[in-house]
Amino acid sequence: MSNQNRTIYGGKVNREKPINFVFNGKSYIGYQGDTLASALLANDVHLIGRSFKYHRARGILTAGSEEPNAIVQLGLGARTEPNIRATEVELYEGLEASSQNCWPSVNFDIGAMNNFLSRIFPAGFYYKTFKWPPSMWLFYEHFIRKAAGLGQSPTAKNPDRYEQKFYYTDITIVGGGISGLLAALGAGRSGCKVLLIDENPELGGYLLDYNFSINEKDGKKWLKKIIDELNGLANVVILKRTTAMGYYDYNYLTALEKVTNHHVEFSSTLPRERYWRIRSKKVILAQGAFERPLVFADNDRPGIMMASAGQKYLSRYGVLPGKSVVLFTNNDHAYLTAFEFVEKGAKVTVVDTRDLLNARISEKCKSLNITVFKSYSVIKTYGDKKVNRIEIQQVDKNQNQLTGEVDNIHTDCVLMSGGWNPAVQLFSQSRGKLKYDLKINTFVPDKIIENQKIIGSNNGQFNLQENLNESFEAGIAAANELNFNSVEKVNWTGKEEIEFTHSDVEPYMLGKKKVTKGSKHFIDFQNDVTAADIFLAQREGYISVEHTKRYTTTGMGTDQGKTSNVNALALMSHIHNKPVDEIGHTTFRPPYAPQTIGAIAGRSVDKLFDPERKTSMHEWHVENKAVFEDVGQWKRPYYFPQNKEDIHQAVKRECLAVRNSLGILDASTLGKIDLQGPDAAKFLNMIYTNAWSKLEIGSCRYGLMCNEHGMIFDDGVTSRLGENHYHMTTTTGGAARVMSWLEEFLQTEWLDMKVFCTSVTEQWAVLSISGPNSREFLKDLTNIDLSKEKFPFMKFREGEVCGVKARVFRISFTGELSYEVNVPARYGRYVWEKFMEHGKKYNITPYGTETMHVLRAEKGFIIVGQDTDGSVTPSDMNMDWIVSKKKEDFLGKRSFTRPDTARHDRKKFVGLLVNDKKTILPEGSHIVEKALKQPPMKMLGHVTSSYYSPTLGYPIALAMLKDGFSKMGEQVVVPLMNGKIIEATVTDTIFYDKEGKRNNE
Amino acid sequence: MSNQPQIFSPLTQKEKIASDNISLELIEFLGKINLRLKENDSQARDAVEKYLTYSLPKSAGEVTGNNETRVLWLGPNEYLLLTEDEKKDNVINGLREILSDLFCAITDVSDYYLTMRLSGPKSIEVLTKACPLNFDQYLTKGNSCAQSYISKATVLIDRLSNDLVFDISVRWSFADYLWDWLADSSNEFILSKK
Amino acid sequence: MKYSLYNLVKNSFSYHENWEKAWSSPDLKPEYDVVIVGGGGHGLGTAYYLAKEFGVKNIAVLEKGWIGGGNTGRNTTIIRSNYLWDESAALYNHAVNLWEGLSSELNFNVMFSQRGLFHLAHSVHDMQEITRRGYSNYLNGIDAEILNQDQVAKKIPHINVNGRYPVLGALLQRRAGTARHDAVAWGYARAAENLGVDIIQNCEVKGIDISNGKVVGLQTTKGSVKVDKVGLVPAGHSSVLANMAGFSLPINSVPLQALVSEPVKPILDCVIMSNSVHVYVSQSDKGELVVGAGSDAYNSYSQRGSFDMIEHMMAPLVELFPIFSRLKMLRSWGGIVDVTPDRSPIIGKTPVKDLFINCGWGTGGFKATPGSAHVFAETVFRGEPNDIAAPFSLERHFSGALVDEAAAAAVAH
Amino acid sequence: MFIINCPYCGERDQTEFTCHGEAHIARPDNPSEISDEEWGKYLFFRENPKGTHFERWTHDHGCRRWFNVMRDTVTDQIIKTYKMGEAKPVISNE
Ligand SMILES: Cc1cc2nc3c(=O)[nH]c(=O)nc-3n(C[C@H](O)[C@H](O)[C@H](O)COP(=O)(O)OP(=O)(O)OC[C@H]3O[C@@H](n4cnc5c(N)ncnc54)[C@H](O)[C@@H]3O)c2cc1C
Ligand SMILES: NC(=O)c1ccc[n+]([C@@H]2O[C@H](COP(=O)([O-])OP(=O)(O)OC[C@H]3O[C@@H](n4cnc5c(N)ncnc54)[C@H](O)[C@@H]3O)[C@@H](O)[C@H]2O)c1
Ligand SMILES: Cc1cc2nc3c(=O)[nH]c(=O)nc-3n(C[C@H](O)[C@H](O)[C@H](O)COP(=O)(O)O)c2cc1C
Ligand SMILES: [Zn+2]
Repeated sequence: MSNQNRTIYGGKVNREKPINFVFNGKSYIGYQGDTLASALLANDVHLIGRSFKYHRARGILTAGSEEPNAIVQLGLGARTEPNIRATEVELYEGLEASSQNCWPSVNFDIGAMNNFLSRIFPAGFYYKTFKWPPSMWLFYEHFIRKAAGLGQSPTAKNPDRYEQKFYYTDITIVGGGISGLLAALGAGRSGCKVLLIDENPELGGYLLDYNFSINEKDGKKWLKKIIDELNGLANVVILKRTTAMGYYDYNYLTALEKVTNHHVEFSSTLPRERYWRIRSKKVILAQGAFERPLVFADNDRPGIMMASAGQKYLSRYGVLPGKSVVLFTNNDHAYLTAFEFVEKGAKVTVVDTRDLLNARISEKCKSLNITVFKSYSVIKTYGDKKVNRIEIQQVDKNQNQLTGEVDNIHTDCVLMSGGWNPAVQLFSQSRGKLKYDLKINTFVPDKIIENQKIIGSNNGQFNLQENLNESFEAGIAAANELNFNSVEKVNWTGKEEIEFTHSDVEPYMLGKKKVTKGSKHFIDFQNDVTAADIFLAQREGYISVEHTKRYTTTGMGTDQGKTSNVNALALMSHIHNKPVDEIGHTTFRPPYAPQTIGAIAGRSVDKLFDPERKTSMHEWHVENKAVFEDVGQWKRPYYFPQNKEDIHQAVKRECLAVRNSLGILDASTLGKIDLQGPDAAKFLNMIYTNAWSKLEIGSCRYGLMCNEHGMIFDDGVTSRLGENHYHMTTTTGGAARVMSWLEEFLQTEWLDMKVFCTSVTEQWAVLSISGPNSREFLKDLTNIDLSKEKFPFMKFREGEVCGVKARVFRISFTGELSYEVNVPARYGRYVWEKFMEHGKKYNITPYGTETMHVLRAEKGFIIVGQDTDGSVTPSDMNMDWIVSKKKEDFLGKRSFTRPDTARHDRKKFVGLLVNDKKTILPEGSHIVEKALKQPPMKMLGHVTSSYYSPTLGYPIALAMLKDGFSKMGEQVVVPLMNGKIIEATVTDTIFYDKEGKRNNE
Repeated sequence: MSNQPQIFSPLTQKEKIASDNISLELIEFLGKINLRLKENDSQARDAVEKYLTYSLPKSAGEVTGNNETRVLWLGPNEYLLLTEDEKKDNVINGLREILSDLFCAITDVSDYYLTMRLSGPKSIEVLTKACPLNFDQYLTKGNSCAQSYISKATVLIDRLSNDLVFDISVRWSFADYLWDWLADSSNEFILSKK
Repeated sequence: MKYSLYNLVKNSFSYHENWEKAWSSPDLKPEYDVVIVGGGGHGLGTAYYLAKEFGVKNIAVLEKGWIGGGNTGRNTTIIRSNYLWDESAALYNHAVNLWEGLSSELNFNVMFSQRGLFHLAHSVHDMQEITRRGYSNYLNGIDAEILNQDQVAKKIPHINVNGRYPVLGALLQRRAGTARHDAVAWGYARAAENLGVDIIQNCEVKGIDISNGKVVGLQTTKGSVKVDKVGLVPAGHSSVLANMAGFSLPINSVPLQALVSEPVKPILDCVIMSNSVHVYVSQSDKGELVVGAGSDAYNSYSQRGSFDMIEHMMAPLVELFPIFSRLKMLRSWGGIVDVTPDRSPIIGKTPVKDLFINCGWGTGGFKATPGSAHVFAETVFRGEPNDIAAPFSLERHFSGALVDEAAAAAVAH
Repeated sequence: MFIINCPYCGERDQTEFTCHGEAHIARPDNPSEISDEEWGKYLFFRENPKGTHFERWTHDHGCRRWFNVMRDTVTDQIIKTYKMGEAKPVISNE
């Protein structure tokens, strides 16, 4: 039989549109407008999943986003999603879902053994055991982990798209219940920009499920009119199926919109979800309230649900969750649901913890044949996979005891109502302060932050009439505060048959003995935290709310305690005999509801994860099969393999080409900064360790930068282009840092210094040609006189290269005769191709960063960030020659004389030659004082750079070595992880062309 | 092969997007000159304004100009001057001349940035996917500009007219990324191609 | 009562009604030999070792809120000792050695889970960095394995090694892992109290009394107390306490955030750290992914940071593990971390006699808890740091002898 | 998540900016004459107050200017932003 629990009429599902879906492998039919939960209930499926720890049978507790129990594994394959609340899933054709945390099935779950052993698994049991032997913990842990964890992660890549959006508005209203709607109307009529957010597919909130009247007419019709008007206002944006997730400082809200989650077809262009980042001048919170469960033994069985949920299933979905129903309440308002159930054909019994009952309600109960047990409490329930019987007993309030006979009631559905808790999560995230309200026994907003309002039941106000006035006026007031027009006030008279006025949290019904003696009064349903656990935590000294939370895990489930927190606090208050305000509450943290990680990642996935910065020759490199290296965000050719060369073969070929004829490197990624102004030289004098005053126009000079701590932080060549004009180059990775360093001093320290810095990194494509044939080669392509006399080493010239205006720097990082040709980026590829074409006769060879590294190492040139690591001074690098002794001051200078920095036995930069002339030392391997069989060994330094040198035919290495300068020629040992010990000789750092003849050619 | 130097950029080969809701196209190279003057240096400012024949932007987001040049506010002492590519050198030389004795910086940044044009009714929707600017407050009308970021690229956005036409300048090396990002983000809105 | 499986079963017959308090909350006495300010793992541990190893009798730990409520209770629980410099390696490895016996020693299961930690390398530079560190670890006697891409792919199911920043390799420390953060505070508290230490919660130190350059007393929200020696272990508030004693510190207090996903069945059985893609993640025993990354750059004492920091961990997480895209973030939170210029802690003497400080652990002090507490206890007891603690003096900021773990990871090319 | 009022560009999202720590720490004029201790204090030691803090920010994705911010480190509320070179505002005790 299908839809056996569906009422004959009623509800707002579209009975014309049946929808097929599958739960735990079995097919069912629901209707358009159903949620998965309502459709399951309609089909008499109550057992939805198993709880976290004891694997107890769990059903559907609520009908909204606060659901702790009915969480399922939704979808299949790459689209599967764990821990989805069935109460929120809109049914679509073909939906597949299954129970989680159970094996082999939800009906027969081996893990349910835990329930029988639960006695030895109280809160925090794992702290007390599994300690011995220590080495076994990983073994025990394996099983603990398997038992925990709820649903399953997908194991394939997510095929869906997620979009994001920044949004600015005057007023954001969270919650589209009556309060939010009226606030939106008030603000909307004034003309200001309003954003209204509600998590449901339909606006109206709580009142969609209950009967009420406005001006003595059917309230639902009036509600529809309000919504229609809002829909018609161009300045009001309404987001449905959107949950406000985080509320941060400066009225910053984040929200997650379900865009196609409820669609049958997956869309390739539309996102599944859209993540909103919202800034608003005012925020109005109108999130409503959650109904609070009652605490009694075995209150977790399927078939036991919140009264308001029962109401919703019945009135909105036309589903009658039970035919023989018990309502267990501590307040008047829940009687509405009892009446509704009777009307739809159920037999209802009420168990009310109070002894006095409003006469009107009494009478109506009588007329509807509802038996009411006053001053009674449900004390236990029975039923394997669904509740079938309850025990009730009289409550003696004064004695705080249960008394008298235990009665039994047979039932198939228990509705409970313990009062209402305002949804204060977002309010609290925003730094709003809460206070405990003794009338409704829950936390309500106290101090609000600037530019915020909180209204309706969210503010602890449950009276419809009050809310009609206050909410509309709150909207108007917010708009007024933003200087929008005044709007005329309206008087509506609103009435619910029974209003919610007050309730108690009633821990006495627990009867202390009952709680502790083995029965399970659940506080936190998902995490299986019972009242006994709370008692235990107090007994053991975990008395702070925060300790109780962490020791018992109450409120730490996927629902973050939306249903459980207040009961836990009330119980603690009862145990310590202290007001709840003194007990306090735990911290509410974002997100309000679990929020998809992929949506927060947005489009920053796959290719768009991070920019690939590309030079103007990049495409050429790709076409010519370069292997790339990531240097920061840049893509740089690492080497250019030909045929089937591996990196070593390619690098060898590239190196030799440079040394013997001609190589070309794309050096465009180097940072470039243009400095102009009369104080430029003075500025450089402060920034670099060496002196700049005497650099001639047209000349280049290498410079070293230290931070104020005296450590090398960047290097590069700076050239003087004109009287007050310099061109600085930096390392690729250091470009942004150097620019910011220069600006920092210009903008914060030396405000009077007349220098402007402009980054021109990308303005110039840089083609570095290097090798003995480079002059010959370039000669034909430029109008610049390249003769040795006219254009010597470390000079700069302007002219045309391949018909393009170019800046040519005669500097060298390879030690060969070398020119760095800078052309505007747009011509980079053109000139490069011309070079390749014209260079054929010199066998021009494009080379990558690896070859560059080898060539410079042969010359002993440092690479900042590889040979240095932020803890070495120029002196450590044997670069005293570049540190001015004359300059009074420059950045870093003062630090050189501190005792540790001036120490003589610091690690120093040296060369290493392996004695066997064969082994390439791993970069990062260490020199030790003495090689031992086993670590530990005392280290003296490490290898910073190490290569096979094709030019020399043997390996070379650079290293930092303690007191290295006084160890020239000495033998050192480098033990490898594989047990080998490499012997090497300490040398100076220049391995090739020590006199520097070649680049001076 | 012609001897005329050819120009090329990462955007040269991108397929342009033209649809009812959104368009994305490459803007050919423009002359772009970065001009720096000390904040309160009225002498230098006067000289430039005289040379340009109009006043420099005075506050954030302002764009001034005439038929020949267009000046965008980049900072209290920084402007971006746009010209036709061919006229760029003239302008640079002209500025150098009139500012020769004054403290300033004039830098050719024509290739530092690449520019792409995003337009169409959904252009703000596309931009605000990852640009934190408040478009109710900034770039509300033609001849205004703002710097910010789009996803992971720092950008300069120039609103050319009261219509939804935005020229987005980005550092050359980020252009490929930004184009792909904009194209990918436009996807949602491309219902029919023009 | 001893914690054991036997006692757990035995107590189950009496419905667990007979367990004693793990620690009580005594009144503040007028006078103590040693007061430790700060009831985090480091502070409680210090008190424990002072009592246990140095026989100090009259000790109090003063905690302004609830013990373990500072960074001890809000960190991503990564424990490792594979630091670069010898000084750090010695300190953190001392800690790992103690971690290994801690559950037994404290008779409290702190769930130290040596599930192995992978530092991913995404570039040639990263490879150089992990090799250097790996070698330095190896030679310091700390376990280290340098893996290539294939090995990483094989050892870590579901990892995406071919992303925008491909995983080229990893440094693996098998002895590294995680522990149950809260249990560390509670375990130390319980063990310390068994040795007679007074643990006093909701007791904030508001002033430090100094006479002739020596600390003599403390002003607290529970009254004043006379002291012989004081150890400050107030992570997140180090400067505040130093300022009370009239000196300042080389510290900025900045927000560091973390988050957990919803729990899922076991899917990731090791700890992953990536400095380049910038995220770290492990899966807790409960099943949540515990995720962290960088700190905000501004100072704040509000135990919350900017949400964009959280956003910036999510894309990297999805980049490394595309399968996690559909999982949900359950909760995010922040702590206040005290960051020093060289990212190494400060342990030792202060300008005030008999006032000692242990702070500046920044984003990474949980792993050090037992080691730090142990060496600090000795420092307080002897009045001088021992060999392990000595390099971490305040003085290094004047001499220049930084232990610069931050610089070592710097990237430039 | 602050909204920062850049003294030049106006109110912008925090993510366009970077914080660079405590403001108003002048570099000593005479580094060579001061002691290691004084130099160390300049380099590393900070007030790090719980309460009003003066700090430097840059508008990286905007005008690229450095400026100062006066902010409460407990409430995270920005009290004032002001240009470099302007005097340090006085902390009022309200
Ligand atoms: C999000 C996050 C992630 C982290 N991840 C890791 C990680 O993965 N691995 C790792 O090793 N480390 C990590 N850390 C760092 C680590 O948490 C800390 O370094 C470590 O926990 C510090 O321990 P503690 O005992 O010194 O400090 P805390 O636990 O912070 O204890 C200090 C205590 O001092 C108290 N106090 C302060 N002022 C006073 C006063 N005036 N009077 C009395 N009491 C006072 C505080 O209330 C607090 O309880 C992380 C930190 C954070 C915030
Ligand atoms: N549950 C109750 O609120 C409740 C209880 C008793 C009586 N009443 C009556 O209803 C009236 C109150 O209506 P109301 O407007 O205050 O509350 P409401 O419950 O009708 O509306 C709140 C709406 O906000 C949505 N919401 C909550 N958090 C959200 C988030 N983070 N993101 C997006 N949407 C979110 C909810 O789903 C709901 O639709 C009262 O006047 C009273 O007569 C309500
Ligand atoms: C390792 C670790 C795991 C955590 N797991 C959970 C969890 O499963 N559920 C949860 O709600 N919070 C979890 N938390 C977060 C805590 O609830 C809390 O946010 C954190 O301890 C910071 O405290 P505060 O948010 O109360 O300030 C976890 C925290 C840590 C450090
Ligand atoms: Zn600005």
